Amino acid sequence: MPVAIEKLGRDAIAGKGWFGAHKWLILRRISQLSILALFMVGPVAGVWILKGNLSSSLLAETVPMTDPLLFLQMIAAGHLGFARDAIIGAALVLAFYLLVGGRVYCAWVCPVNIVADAAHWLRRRLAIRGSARIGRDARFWMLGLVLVLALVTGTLAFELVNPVSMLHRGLIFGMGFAWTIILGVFLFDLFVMKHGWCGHLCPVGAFYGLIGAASLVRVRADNRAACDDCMECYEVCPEPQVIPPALKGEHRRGGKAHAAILSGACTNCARCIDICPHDVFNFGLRFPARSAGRRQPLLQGTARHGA
Amino acid sequence: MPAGRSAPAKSSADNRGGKTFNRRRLITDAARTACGVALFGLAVGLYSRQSRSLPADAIRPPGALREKNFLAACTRCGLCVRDCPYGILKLAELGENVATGTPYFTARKGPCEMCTDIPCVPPCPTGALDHALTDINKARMGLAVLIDQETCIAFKGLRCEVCFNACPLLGKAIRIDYRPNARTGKHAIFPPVVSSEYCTGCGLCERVCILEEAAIKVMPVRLAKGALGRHYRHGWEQKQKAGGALVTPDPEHKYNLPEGMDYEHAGRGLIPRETAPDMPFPANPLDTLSKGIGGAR
Amino acid sequence: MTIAGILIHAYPGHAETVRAMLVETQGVELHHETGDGRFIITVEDAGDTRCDDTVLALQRIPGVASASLAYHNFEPEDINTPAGPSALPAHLTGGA
Amino acid sequence: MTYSASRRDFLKTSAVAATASAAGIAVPGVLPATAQQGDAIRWDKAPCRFCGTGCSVLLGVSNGRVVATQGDPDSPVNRGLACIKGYFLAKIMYGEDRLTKPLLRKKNGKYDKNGDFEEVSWDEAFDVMAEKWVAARKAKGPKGVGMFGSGQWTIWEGYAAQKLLKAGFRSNSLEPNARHCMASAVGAFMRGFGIDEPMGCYDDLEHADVFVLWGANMAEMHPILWSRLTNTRLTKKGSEVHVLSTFENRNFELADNAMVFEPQTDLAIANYIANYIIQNKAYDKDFLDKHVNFTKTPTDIGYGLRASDPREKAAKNRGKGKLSKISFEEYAKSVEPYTLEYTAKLTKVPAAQLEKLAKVYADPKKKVSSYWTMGFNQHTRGVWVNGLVYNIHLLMGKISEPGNSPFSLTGQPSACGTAREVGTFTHRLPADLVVKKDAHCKFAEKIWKLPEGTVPRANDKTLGKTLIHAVAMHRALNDGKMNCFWVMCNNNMQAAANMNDESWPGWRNPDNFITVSDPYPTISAVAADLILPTAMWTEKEGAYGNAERRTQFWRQQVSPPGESRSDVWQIVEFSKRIKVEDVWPADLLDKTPEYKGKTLYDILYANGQIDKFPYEKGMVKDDRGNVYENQESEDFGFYLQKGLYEEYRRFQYEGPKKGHEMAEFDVYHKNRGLRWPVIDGKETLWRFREGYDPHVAKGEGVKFYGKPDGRANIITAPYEPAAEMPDKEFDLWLCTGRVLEHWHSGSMTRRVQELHRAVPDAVLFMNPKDAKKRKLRDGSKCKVATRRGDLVTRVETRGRNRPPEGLVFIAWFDASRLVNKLTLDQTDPLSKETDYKKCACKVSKA
Repeated sequence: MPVAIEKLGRDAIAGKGWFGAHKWLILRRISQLSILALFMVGPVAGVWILKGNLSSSLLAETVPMTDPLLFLQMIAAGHLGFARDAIIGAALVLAFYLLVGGRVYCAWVCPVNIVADAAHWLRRRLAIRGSARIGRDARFWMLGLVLVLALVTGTLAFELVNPVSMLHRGLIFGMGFAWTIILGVFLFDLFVMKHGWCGHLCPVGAFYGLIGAASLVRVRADNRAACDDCMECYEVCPEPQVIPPALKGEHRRGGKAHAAILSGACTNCARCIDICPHDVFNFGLRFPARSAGRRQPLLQGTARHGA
Repeated sequence: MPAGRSAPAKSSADNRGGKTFNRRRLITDAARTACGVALFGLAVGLYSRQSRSLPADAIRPPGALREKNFLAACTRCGLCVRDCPYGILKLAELGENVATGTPYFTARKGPCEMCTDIPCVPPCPTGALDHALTDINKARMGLAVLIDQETCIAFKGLRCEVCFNACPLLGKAIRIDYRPNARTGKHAIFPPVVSSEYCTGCGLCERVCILEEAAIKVMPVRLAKGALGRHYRHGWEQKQKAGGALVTPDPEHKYNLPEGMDYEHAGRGLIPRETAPDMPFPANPLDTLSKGIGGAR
Repeated sequence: MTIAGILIHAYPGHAETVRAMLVETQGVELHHETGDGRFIITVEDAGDTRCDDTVLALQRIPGVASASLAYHNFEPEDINTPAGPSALPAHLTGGA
Repeated sequence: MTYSASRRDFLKTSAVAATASAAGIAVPGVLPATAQQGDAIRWDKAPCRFCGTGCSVLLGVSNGRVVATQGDPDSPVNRGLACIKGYFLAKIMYGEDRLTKPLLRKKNGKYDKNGDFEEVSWDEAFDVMAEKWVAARKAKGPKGVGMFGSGQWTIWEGYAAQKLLKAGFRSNSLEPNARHCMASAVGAFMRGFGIDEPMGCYDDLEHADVFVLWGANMAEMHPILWSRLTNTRLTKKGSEVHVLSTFENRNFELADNAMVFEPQTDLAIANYIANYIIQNKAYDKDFLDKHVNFTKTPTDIGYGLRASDPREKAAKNRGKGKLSKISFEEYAKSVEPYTLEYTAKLTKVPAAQLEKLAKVYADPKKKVSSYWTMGFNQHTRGVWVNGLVYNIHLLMGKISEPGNSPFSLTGQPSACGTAREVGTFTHRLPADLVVKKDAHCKFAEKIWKLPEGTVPRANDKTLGKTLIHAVAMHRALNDGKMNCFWVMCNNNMQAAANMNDESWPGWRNPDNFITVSDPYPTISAVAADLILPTAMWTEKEGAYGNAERRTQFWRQQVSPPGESRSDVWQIVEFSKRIKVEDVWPADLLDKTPEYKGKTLYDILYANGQIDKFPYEKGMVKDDRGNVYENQESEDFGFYLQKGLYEEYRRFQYEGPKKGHEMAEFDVYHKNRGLRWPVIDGKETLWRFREGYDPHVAKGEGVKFYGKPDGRANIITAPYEPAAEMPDKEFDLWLCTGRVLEHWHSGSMTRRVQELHRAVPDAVLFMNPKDAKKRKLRDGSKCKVATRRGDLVTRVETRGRNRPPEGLVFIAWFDASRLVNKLTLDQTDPLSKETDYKKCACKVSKA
């Protein structure tokens, strides 16, 4: 029986106050919107901090950045003679997400996440049940498909329909009919499948998930001793399957008390940190704690970080 | 793994017991996902084939690779759009029949102003706009063709030449092919003629064409250009290019000619020598004297 | 606005009376008269009498042998729209 | 004429025609009108509104609006062709911002110099203006008021204005903008031949073997003539084109011998050619002995600047032009210094090319036609340099015969027809008469039925010096000596040189009242105090005279929008508000007591001669049954245009100067123009030549009857440097001019969307090396500055004009880049024509 909608988060708010219970959510939204704003302030006000869009961009006219997945698709499509900027750009972005956490892209940067969250929020509001039965691994199939498509067609075929780059580019350069695809994702997430796009289909998420598996900054359940099984973290987490190994670590893996969520699927969205009234979760590094039980709040109030 | 609904304790028991059941479920799930994804892939693949055919009036920025390679290289980032000082580039939006997100311009509304420092090529991160292009006059975005010679008023003898005057490679990419105007008998015709050797396809001519519908349009080179068979060359062009006859010309020719005729081998052929205007009197005075006064009465 | 072009044949000798009648019939305008008693007139709507009624009335003028209709034009009343589809460019066919 | 009326008429005529054809009856005068059943467009002829070429076009009118034009296939000038401006003639009258009501600067209901424009009635406009004009005439004398007319006026507009000023206000302050365009040419014609306007015609384009362009950009400025020249070059064996210019332009494409020379050194080139002819004894001895006098003109005559300018003080013979006779030997000695080496070094033109040019002139067998326009006329030695080319043609006797023709091309459509022939200059009266000569003034007073002494003499006993030329007018306004100025059919604020120091302060001087008559809100209108909405081109009946003495008439095709009225209507209507007592002294009035209490209208226009021809609605017809309007004649009750023209014509037949005769009024409506002198219906193609010119008796061969002794003057004149040459700080020559796509200040052509798109703004044509030296490249923003002003524009290094190093060129059509803030108000001291072609400027990154 899922946690009743109105009960969700009440304890956390009671415990930490409304703001305390939504701190990371607010930080994430600020991050997503401010990255978009940085891109928009160029054409609108002529102040060029970030030029281009999420596919490729130029930070302060000097630092190039390129989406590594696109980079791979280009190689698959047979375009090998690319310029210096693309190589540096892809390497930089890769290093960043290896450091900060692969699917941080999904939670802290990607505009479609806002759409998906809104759909999820509405779905929960309207208490829509039922969800199509597709395994979460479908996104890895999609990732494979994207690369195969590039290979077969010799072009970045997926970019023609990729809602992630299309929404961001649409907001900055002009939407055209792209809103239809975004609406499709929204309705898909709302009616057809819970966490449909981000959770099951998005190849970009899958790609960053692969990077995330080895990334440094993780959500840790250091204070898991205080967990009272209220199940609220499961309810809010878009990838609930990642929680048990960390929260219930002692009973598994031969009892090695490993408190960090290591799965790549975790988007470091910190909903669990927000919702947990007992502050079981916190940000930290992926390495096992030197001594169990001691909280190692690291990056407690991390400032928001760029794409 | 069912959506995270069940309590952790219960799930572990369930886990161990249903292993065989789980694996079969796993395979069917994987198979269903695979064919769903494959179907989706097929749709996107077909769509991408269709979108590779760039419409004729959409022109890629200078230095763009061939369309197929361009679509492989362009990350749709819009950096070239940002750096165009005249703001003529635009990223294709879904619904326009150009590959979504890729930069293009249309000659009639916003042609390329042929900046000599080509500001739009260097920022391209992936080389979709070839960084080797440093001289804008070497760009080959397309080829202007004066398609409708019937409507173009210059071909009728009117003094227009607006496209010629607007061409940045004036006199080279567009020349005026002066011809006498047979209809009026005392005017000339000033038709503009495009040379594919120089035309960069910037579209400035198409924008300024004063007709309701432009008579000169920038076409993709593959539509506009024919190709001379490799087995044949135009003799006079080769001679000019080589700076002299490829095969040594004949020594001086001599001809049997009647009186008062000359023959120009390499020129006008037979030329009647300029006879003096028929004077009433022969040059030699004695001839006149000897004739006497004839039969005058 | 309806305009009709009518050819009137008058009986020989009646040309004079027919012309007099024609001239003061409302909506009728005499344009040309031939020697042999033939008249070319145009008939328009005049006040309440419609063009068609006037044409019928003409038949009944004494001395009129025949009144044959040669031209009839009728179009909607709002006459300030320029006539006919104009193939001219839009900005040339602005208001009056 | 409302829509419905024309629609109903059309239907009615269709009805009648259909009935008639049904009955097999022919109804006169109806058939053709209905012939064009589908198209319902009425076609009629008119000369093009723009350049001096004078192409004829057919105008299509439907429902009271010009909807289409076509080149007139039956016109010998253009045979159905047109240039890009002619192609858009149907659109120039329909700019959205057409002025439709008089506008007066007012503040709380009263005229105020710094008030905002408010719509007023014609009555209020003219009342305020009349009061100002009468006051200014009384206070400041003849130079207190002034009118600035145009070479785009119709013939009768010029004539009406001349009568208003010279007879009415007794003031010679009447100047046309042709002062900026053709004054030097007129000066040279009068000094050389004693009679104005070219002796050849356009047929020389077909007869000549060699064409020489002296700084004329014919390819763009006289497009259809260039088309005819090109055809001869392409089809006639041995034909050559020599082009002299201060920068490479469109004519170079066809040039066999293209020469770029240093500005002002054209004087040296012409003298060198004369010298070459004399050294090689190629001159036509017999022609010189019989038909030519040799003269010289005072030198070092200054640059027409203000007297206070050091260059004027340094001039020994400032403004002097009196010719004095010399012998052939003295003439030969005067051109001797201009050897090939000296000329090549001075002009920077390779010697071989100069010699090739000289050879062509010196070859008696080759027929040579020389063409020039503003390059020669807008020149501080314009009269001299015009004369130097006449010298060459006279030396060789290559003049007044098919193919041999020194041809001064005219810029404006009626600089000849109106400004020069009617004489709307300060020093002129119609048919080459001058106010300097008392006999000429007496003759005018006779024709105009005025008491003796009305027309102010140049050096008037009672009024003193009355002559004031265009540049001096702006100076007089600036100094407050002239207080009323009426600008008609031109945009002089944008066209006059040195706007910052002279034009703008002059017009905005608080004691001055400036009236501008224009169809569009131009820069001049912005600077005015009263704007009168004016009818354009075929919104009035008109007549133009083109460069080959061809006078062309047109009928009024459409009615002017709103309350706008034609120039001639405005002049005649304004004259109704001036009582003769306000402008004539009592003693003059006593000589003609019957004029007492009358207005200028009664004396000047309703004088029994101009109102002689009755007018009733519908009388203006063509031979195809189409009826035309005549707004002016309807308003004034008599055929105004015909009256004005026929009175003006009497000057040609009864006046002391022969050679300008024209045909009757109605003749010109029936044909595409006649080239005067027209004696008993026959045109004159080449003047002064027996057989071609009726004024040359049998056996005389050639007679330059403009001069009393029938001999033309060869006038020797040396090279003299320009007024403002480049120096260390202002290191570039600045040359200004026009482009094919735009006319003058662009007030018409920039309102045609396609022409604006073709050439949106005036760019600075510059040599790429000069640009690189100043860290500029094609397309970068730059600032052009002179000692008088500056403006910002874009650099163009790969356009149609390719200047040499050291010279830049910019067109002046762009109202947002007022080029005449840069130019120097230097003039030819003899012709008083401004030199826009050379001053010193600097260019830097903006």
